[in-house]
Amino acid sequence: MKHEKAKKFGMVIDLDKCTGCGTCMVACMAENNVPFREDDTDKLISVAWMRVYRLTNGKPFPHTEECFLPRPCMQCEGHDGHSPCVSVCPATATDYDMSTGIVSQIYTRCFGCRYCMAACPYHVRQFNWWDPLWPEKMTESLNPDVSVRMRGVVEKCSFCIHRYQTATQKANLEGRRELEEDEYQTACTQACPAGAITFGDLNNPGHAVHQMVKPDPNHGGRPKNPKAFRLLERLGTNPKVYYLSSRKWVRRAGDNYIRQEGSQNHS
Amino acid sequence: MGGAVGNAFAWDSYEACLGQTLGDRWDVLVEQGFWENTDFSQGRWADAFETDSSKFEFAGSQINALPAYNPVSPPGDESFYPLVLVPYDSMRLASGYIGSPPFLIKALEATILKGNDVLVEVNPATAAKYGLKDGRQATLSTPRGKAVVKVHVFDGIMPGVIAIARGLGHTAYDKFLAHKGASYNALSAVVEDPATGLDAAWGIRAKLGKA
Amino acid sequence: MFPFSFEWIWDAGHMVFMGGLWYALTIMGLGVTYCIIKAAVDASGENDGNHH
Amino acid sequence: MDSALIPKGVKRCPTWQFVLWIGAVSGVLLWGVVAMVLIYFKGLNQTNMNNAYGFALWIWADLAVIALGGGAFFTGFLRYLVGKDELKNIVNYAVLVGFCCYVSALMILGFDIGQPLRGWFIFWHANVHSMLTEVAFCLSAYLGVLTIEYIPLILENRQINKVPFFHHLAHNMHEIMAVFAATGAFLSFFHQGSLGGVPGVLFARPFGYRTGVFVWPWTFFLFTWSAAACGPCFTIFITKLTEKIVGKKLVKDNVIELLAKISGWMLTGYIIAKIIDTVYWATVTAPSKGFAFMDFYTNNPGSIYGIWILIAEIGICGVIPAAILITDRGRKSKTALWLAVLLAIIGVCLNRWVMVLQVLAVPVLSFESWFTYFPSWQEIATTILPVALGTIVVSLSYRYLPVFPQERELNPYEPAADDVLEPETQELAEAELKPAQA
Repeated sequence: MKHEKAKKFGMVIDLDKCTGCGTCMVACMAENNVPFREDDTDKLISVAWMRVYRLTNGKPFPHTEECFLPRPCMQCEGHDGHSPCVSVCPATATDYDMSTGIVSQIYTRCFGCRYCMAACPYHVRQFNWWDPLWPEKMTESLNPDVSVRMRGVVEKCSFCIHRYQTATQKANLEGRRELEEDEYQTACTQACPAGAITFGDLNNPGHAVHQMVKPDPNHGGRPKNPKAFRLLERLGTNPKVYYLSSRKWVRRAGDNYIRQEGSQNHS
Repeated sequence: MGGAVGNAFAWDSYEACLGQTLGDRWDVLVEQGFWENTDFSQGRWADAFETDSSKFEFAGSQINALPAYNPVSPPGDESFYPLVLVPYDSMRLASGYIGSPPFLIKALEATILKGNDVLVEVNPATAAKYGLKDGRQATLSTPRGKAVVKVHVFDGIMPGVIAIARGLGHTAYDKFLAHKGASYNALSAVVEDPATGLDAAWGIRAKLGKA
Repeated sequence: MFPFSFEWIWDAGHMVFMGGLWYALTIMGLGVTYCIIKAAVDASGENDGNHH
Repeated sequence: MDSALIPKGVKRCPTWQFVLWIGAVSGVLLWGVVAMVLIYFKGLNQTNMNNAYGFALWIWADLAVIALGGGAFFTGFLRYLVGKDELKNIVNYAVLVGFCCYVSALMILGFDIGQPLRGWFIFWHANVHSMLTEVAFCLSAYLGVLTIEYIPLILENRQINKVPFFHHLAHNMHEIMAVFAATGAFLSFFHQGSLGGVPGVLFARPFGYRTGVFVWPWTFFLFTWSAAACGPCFTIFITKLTEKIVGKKLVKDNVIELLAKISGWMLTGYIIAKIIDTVYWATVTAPSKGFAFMDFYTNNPGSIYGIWILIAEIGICGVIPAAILITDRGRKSKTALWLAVLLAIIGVCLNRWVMVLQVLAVPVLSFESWFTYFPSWQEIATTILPVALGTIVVSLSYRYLPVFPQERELNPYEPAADDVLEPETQELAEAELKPAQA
């Protein structure tokens, strides 16, 4: 097994570069056949694998600052693949893939108990409250590589796993075992006009994501880069999505601190 | 470089040219990437313009071509419309006559559109003053018209100002866009700039009350 | 639920959990079966007695 | 009209009155059925749940009825395994109420899944590491046990018991009831516990998460314990309520007092454990995840989740009923006993509410705020539906089955002329009550 090192696909999102334009969301919806509703303004019942949050520093005018925070699935590793959502699924409809680090979701296996949604603190997992529908004619532009999901099941961001499968198959046909960094990229990464999203193998020191955050293998991949942070680091979910920000209040918004910890900043 | 240009050039390459002409400074540039002239001192701003104000002026006092500056106030009676409504562009909305596609409407933030109502940004101080609560419906009225909106209490907007996103309130297009929110255009009016005759004033006086 | 499901692994988790489950189900099944058979036997014995 | 079905020697209300009562309850049932049909055909968009509130009223109702139905396993455990013989006079009713509770729970679980036709996946593709799998398995198996415990009671109906096979079957099942009771206690321990494990294992939900031993969080044991403590209170409550409705005494005071006493001591132990757990969680577990204790109880709209909820759950609905039930005077006073069982029931329901809904209401991401939820009428109707169904089952059982062995003794009754026992059936009537007392 030594010759093929397990991969750990991860993402780095530079919040200093993110403009909140929403292109990542649109690219994701188009790539992954996310359904539409006439009124999709209640974000708690609408399906969107990628969601851009709008954060403010809470200071009064004119010292108010904003920051947009795109949130795909964190693909939590937890401890040894014990991610919050995977272990709770009663029907084995979701799995942590040790060879890629991606949390899968089997739509035809899910029977909609929503325990995984209760387990996920990032609201990544979303339920199909309605039958999936698309605007007229848009059904013709659905992506054939991604299955559509039926009413009553949970779905979530897959790091565009179908792209990985396609790229791997292509490489294998060409007699290669390993993928180049740019052969497998998620739709949101490629679409971001600001170049704020970087995607790659966190286990590969040659990949940009590894160089940007310098994950610490002794602390579950905690970033060594002081500008980098992960959402809710303290919960031990061990996500594979990292954020970069030069602003302290943004980094601090990534986690919860009790008052006594007031002035210190982690990492 | 080749041909006649190459022959006319006195150095072997452009780099050699730079090395020779810049002398010591070139070495510093190669090493540090920049070179700093320590002898340089900035001129005094006061001496920069030889005008009456010692500042940049579009027309000197000698010519006297421009009328005195008079601020143009937004249309509307301040005592009846205590606030000012201004439009802003959202990255996720097409703001012209071309409508946003369903993708954008779905990606739109919940702080801009909720149900069929557009949210207007209101400073917490303003909201407190007029008894407006975050997320609640309110009636926005200007001398030009009325609209039902929802309130988004937001620190980033100046007190006394209401901001509304451009690109909503369409009556055309599909069910994903039509009849959602309100349009700034339908609520605004223009004032003529007395000097140029051009449309002026960014914003219109407005009132925001509980619906 | 059964070893032939592809997600089945012969690990401690499955052995303890499924072991406990099948143990309980077996006891319940055997108990009910015993009661039914015994009741049938008792009832037929009684019927015979009534005949004579 | 239906006098041939009514147990010998007891008095029941006239048929018209009974039909009227069942009719009224059936009206409520029908309302629930309408909502159920809507939910099955239109999907879960008929509820007010959302992606933040994936678990809501139904899961709470599930956890609550199972806790209340805990009276069945614990009374059975005390009666058959510990040997508290007096409890034979209430165990039938405890089993009946428990049966209704578990039918309710499974029914609600049936509504609650997005793809009801795939419900069997939870068994077929079971993930043994999920608390919900354990819940589903133990719940279904235990409903089987309750059915086995309930069947002999049905077989003791005056007419059914005339069939020799059924008569013997009922007798035989009573004979080995201890085996079933033991299996039931085993299953109950695990499913009550795994229901506690459901929020307890959510390590990314700081309000619900608890440390524990091996794979079981502390809530696992607390849930089992509280069900064993409060379940019998519900049995007492329902018994007392039935007595009020039918207007006569059905169970002797010493039986009720014994159950109340055991329940009181269980509740005392539970509340002490719960307080220790809460203190440890508030001072060690939650702060390690970046949450101060009061973060969980402040800044929510309308203070729905204020600190009052903890005071109500542990203090008013925990310490007070425990204190009443462990004292002889408290148990003997009618008002105090009523108050204590009611508070204990509210307390355990509140605990389940908090452990399901507050877990999800608390914002975990620092830039989010509290989530609010109010159930839709469809959710409320489908939650009341099994209650109505349970009421009908209990009413029918009370009318036609010898549920209360002490009823005849407590209510001597001279049968009317047309109801005079024939000598032949008199014998059988005697026999039919024997198994229940065995």
